[in-house]
Amino acid sequence: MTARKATQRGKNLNGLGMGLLALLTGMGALGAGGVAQADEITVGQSTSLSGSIAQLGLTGRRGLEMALEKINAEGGLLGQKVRLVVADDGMTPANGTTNARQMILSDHIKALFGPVSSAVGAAEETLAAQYHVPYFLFTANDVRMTTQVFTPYAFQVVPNTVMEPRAAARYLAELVGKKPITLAIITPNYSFGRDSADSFVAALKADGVDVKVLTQQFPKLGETDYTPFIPPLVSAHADYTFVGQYGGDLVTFTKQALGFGLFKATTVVGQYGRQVLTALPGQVPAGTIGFDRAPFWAMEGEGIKRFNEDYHQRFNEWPSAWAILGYTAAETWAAGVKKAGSFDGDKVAAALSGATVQTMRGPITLRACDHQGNVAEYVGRISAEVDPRYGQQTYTDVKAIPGEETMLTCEEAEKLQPHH
Amino acid sequence: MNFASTAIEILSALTAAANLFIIAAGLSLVFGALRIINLAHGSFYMIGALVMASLLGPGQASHLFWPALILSPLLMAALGAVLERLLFRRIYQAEHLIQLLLSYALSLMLADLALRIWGADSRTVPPPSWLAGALSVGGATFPLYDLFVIALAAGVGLGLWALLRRTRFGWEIRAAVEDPESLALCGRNVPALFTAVFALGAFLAGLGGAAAAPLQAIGPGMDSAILVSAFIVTVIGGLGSIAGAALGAAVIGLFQAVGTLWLPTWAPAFIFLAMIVVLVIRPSGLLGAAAQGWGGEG
Amino acid sequence: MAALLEVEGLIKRFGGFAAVDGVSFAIEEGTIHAVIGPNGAGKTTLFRLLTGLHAPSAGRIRLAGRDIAGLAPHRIACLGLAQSFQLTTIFPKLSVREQVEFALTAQSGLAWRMLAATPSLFTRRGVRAAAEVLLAEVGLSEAAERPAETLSHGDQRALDVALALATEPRLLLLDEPTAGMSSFETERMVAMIQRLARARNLTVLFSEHDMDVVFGISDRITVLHRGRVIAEGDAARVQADPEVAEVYLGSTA
Amino acid sequence: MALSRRSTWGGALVLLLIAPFVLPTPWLLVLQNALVLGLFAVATNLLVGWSGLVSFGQAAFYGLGAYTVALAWLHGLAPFWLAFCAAPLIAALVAGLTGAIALRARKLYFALLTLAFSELFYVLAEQLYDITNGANGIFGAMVPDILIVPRNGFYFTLAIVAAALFVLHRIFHSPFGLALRAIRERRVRAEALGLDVARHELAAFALSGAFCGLAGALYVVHDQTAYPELLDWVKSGEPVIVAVIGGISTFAGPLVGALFYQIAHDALVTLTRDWQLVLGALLLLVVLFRPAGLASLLERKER
Repeated sequence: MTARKATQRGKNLNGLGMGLLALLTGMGALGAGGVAQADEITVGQSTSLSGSIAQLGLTGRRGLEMALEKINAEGGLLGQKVRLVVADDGMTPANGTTNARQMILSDHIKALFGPVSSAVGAAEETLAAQYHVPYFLFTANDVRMTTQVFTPYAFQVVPNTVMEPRAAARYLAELVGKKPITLAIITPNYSFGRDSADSFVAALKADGVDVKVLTQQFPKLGETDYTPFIPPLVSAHADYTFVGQYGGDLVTFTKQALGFGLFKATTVVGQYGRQVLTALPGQVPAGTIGFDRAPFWAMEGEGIKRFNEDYHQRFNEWPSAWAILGYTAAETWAAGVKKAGSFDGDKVAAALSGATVQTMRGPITLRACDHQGNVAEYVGRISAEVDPRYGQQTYTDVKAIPGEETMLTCEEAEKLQPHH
Repeated sequence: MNFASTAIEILSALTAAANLFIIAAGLSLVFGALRIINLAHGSFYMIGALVMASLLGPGQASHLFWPALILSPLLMAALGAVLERLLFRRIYQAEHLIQLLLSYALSLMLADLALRIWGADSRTVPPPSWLAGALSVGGATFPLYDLFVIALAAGVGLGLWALLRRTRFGWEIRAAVEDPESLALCGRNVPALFTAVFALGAFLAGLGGAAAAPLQAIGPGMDSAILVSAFIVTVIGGLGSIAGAALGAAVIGLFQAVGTLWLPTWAPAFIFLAMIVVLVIRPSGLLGAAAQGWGGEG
Repeated sequence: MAALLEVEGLIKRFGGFAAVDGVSFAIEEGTIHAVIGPNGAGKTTLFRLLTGLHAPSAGRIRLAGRDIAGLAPHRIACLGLAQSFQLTTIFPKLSVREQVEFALTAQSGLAWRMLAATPSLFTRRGVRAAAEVLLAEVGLSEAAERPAETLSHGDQRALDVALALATEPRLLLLDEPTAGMSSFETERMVAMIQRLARARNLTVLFSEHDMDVVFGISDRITVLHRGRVIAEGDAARVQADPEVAEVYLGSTA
Repeated sequence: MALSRRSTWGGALVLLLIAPFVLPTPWLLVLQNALVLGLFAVATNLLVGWSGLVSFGQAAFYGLGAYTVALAWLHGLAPFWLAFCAAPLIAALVAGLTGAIALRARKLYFALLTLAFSELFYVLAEQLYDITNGANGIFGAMVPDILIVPRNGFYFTLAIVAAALFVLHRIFHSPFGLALRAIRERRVRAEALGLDVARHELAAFALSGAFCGLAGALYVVHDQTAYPELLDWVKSGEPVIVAVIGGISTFAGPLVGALFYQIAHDALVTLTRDWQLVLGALLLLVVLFRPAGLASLLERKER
């Protein structure tokens, strides 16, 4: 080691030491702040607020906020005001768990509300259970979260990846009767997509439909060019084509499929929710079969109607399914707290397991075996005209398929759950 | 699969290739003349598409399609010129790593700014009404707009060829590609030339984005998705070669289509394998001359 | 005395153009041998062929009887041929000592030692002492700890020669060792080459533009023109050669 | 001088050792993550900064390390500790094989080849659905309970990172490290002096791969997940960026860059949605005005 070099490196390293010291002090100071006030408790939401699915996270957050505001306006929960802390997971599991840890350990959240992506959700669910924090899933809906990675702290108040395609299948089965049909399938290449397709086919068969799958395509999630996938679907000339894409992917797919005449060759079955129908104003061919987890315009009941008006007044747009589901997720947790008479995670989870809670959309039962809520899925046929009130197409002949009819049996679910 | 749908498959592969060519040509041109790998190229593409959507407005006024298709790339050219003057100009002499990171930093900032301005929603742009229809080929249909994109790419290719071979500007670009010093020696205004080339590159990226707008949902993430594809195309064809960009785009387009048909799951892997094989066998791409500096010894 | 280096019918073509076109010559051990010729005569290409940076299109190169044509540069270096380059090619950011020590060990396998600290290992193995000696020989002892990029041009060339010497070559190639030097630096460099050649019983092959240097120190001179040898011999003979006179008068008079 | 050097490292180590008693848990986890990134960055800099081989594919080996641990758990192939030890070895092996191909090209084309390999591995991780769970990634109790406790996880990470950095530091100052720096500065001359440059470069590539793989295995300790994005080019860019921010010409530069980057990131994302804008601006300022990195800034201040 030469003298000069040593001096240089020494200085560098001094820099490193000094920098570290400054960082540690800074972090200590930052960590000391942000402590919750005495008469207030916090709940957390880690979700996707940026990137291609941000719209789902953002509107879900609005629903959650509106529910908590209502609770606070009515005097809070057990005499305490509820504050929501939110963080962006950028759609990666790592960010999700980092966020969740931060919220649990520094914000001392009493409940965690789940993300858009199922991969993030599964990672967070494991973590929430480690810290005994109740975890509510209302957008990510992978059935694995109530089966393979089930924990007693997790509750799913959204139709899961088995229920949703089964509902669509039930609708289709009633439409075709016992006639044999042919089917083409395109779904994104990850567990959500593959599960949806499998469940859809299995449910059709279970309902006595003689179904023959002609072709199956698995583009990657977030694909921007579906054109290589569409001609095989067109030339298959299947009676029905099940599309597992959602959000922006479904918009892109639909635009490209329209150009290639797919909608003329087959009847498409897909998740045509509010976001997709507004991005494609009046462009989805009438008669296409759409399904939606919570279409505001189709849901019955005073509570939901009032919510729609409030939401519209406040944001000058109609609520997405995610907003409605976010609202009910918060209501579910609040009902659990009231029933338990405590914010304690173990007590709230125990109180909610097997309970029936009242929400604005009516009662939801969270059955004890897997904590899946018996929420309905809405299926219908896309209308010919844009509804002038809502600025989008709606469904005709819409049916709410009750959760009880589409859920896995407790036996099936428990067989998949981990055994401790 | 019957003949008609094979034809459709090939045509749609050509559409994808055509759009990729427009973008990759810009990337390649900038590399050829300026020796800069511009990682912000995808940002010009995305913003070009977003500007297109904004110009047509929420009412999706398709009669504004043609003016917007010209205006949007011009705005990108202006943005490119400004960025070249302010930033890129300072680092032509720097290490290549520094040049790469400058453009990467820029792409991060542009992505964030775009998110701020346009939000995270998906948007769509309708094609002009007379291109909205479809062509019938033996029972299968093919969108007319896709044919327009193929024609546009052919036009861009011819235009670039004419520009490079038949004009003084083109002669100077080629001189810059071959020997930048000699250009300065014979009294040309090299800085102005570089600004012009960079602006032209941004124009092509913007044009690619504007032309692709009616084909897909427009929103965040478009930039990095196209960047990787454009890169592969450029590298396979040979960095700095316009004809190479065309060849690379055709190769990738066909690879994607054939791969999707035969082994759909592995189509994305094929493309990277193709890139590795080409680089190992012909290190400077199919039609590329060995790049000075970047490829040579130092 | 036997020839240390024998070149026979060496040809290097680039496309259709032959930069080196059938060159043959031999260098006796312990002599100082110059290659001269006008610009474009093929000197640089010849040197690149000898050091393995180019593979010859045809012909043979024998170093101490062993054919080295087409071998990788580091293999040729290991066989005892070292080069100092026309454009100074030192390691600018390394200190003078570091690079001499590196050069001393580059072919020894010591460069594979990953966990030993350089200074102590080199002290133990005598590398450090060898570096001191070498630096003293080229007059750089004072500058040992400086990054090489801070040296004067003359010192950088001296360092370049030191790097070449560190590999203990049997044949040292110097590509225009005095190019760009002041007359004072040139004198110093010439003196150093002569001293080193004598002290180490070194064989030197060099190319040079400065005719005073060439005729001053060369035992033997080979004249290249357009890739061919047009004359060879000692200084007196080459100076008397009419073809050489024509080539040089035509280009430099 | 040697004493001052040692005392600075020692001081930094002491600060890190007391961190679990000073820092609230969330920040402890941030620091743990920063250490992992630091190791990843120094290991990448073994190529970029020491040897002048700009690789945009080191995430391939980082992700491979993470997947080794996660897959061993998912398929019950090996206990955690064995998988953890195997991760750097497997990464080194694969790095050796890909390096043998990538190193045939130089400079930009080398960078592009490494990038292509990284993307190829990314696609494989995403498409080998039955083995890797595809885009969902792997999550679950793949790490022993004892390491889940934040303080234990932190100390484990600190111990491994410190040991790895010690070894890397030895390598940096070894004849091998000197040879790599000589290669970076003038490859042709190093070869003319008789150095077998190609084999040294390959060794450097495998070595870098091993330490990247180790960092990837440590990432799993931190987050208990492995997913395809760990292997893609954006992830590959991260260690290069933090190394440049910190300074690639020194040993400690990438480490400083990583600590700065990770901590700034985690502090800023809670304050602003525009983290990308801030990072972009920072990177822009560094490349324009401080291409030698932030470490050089600290150094200058002290003069």
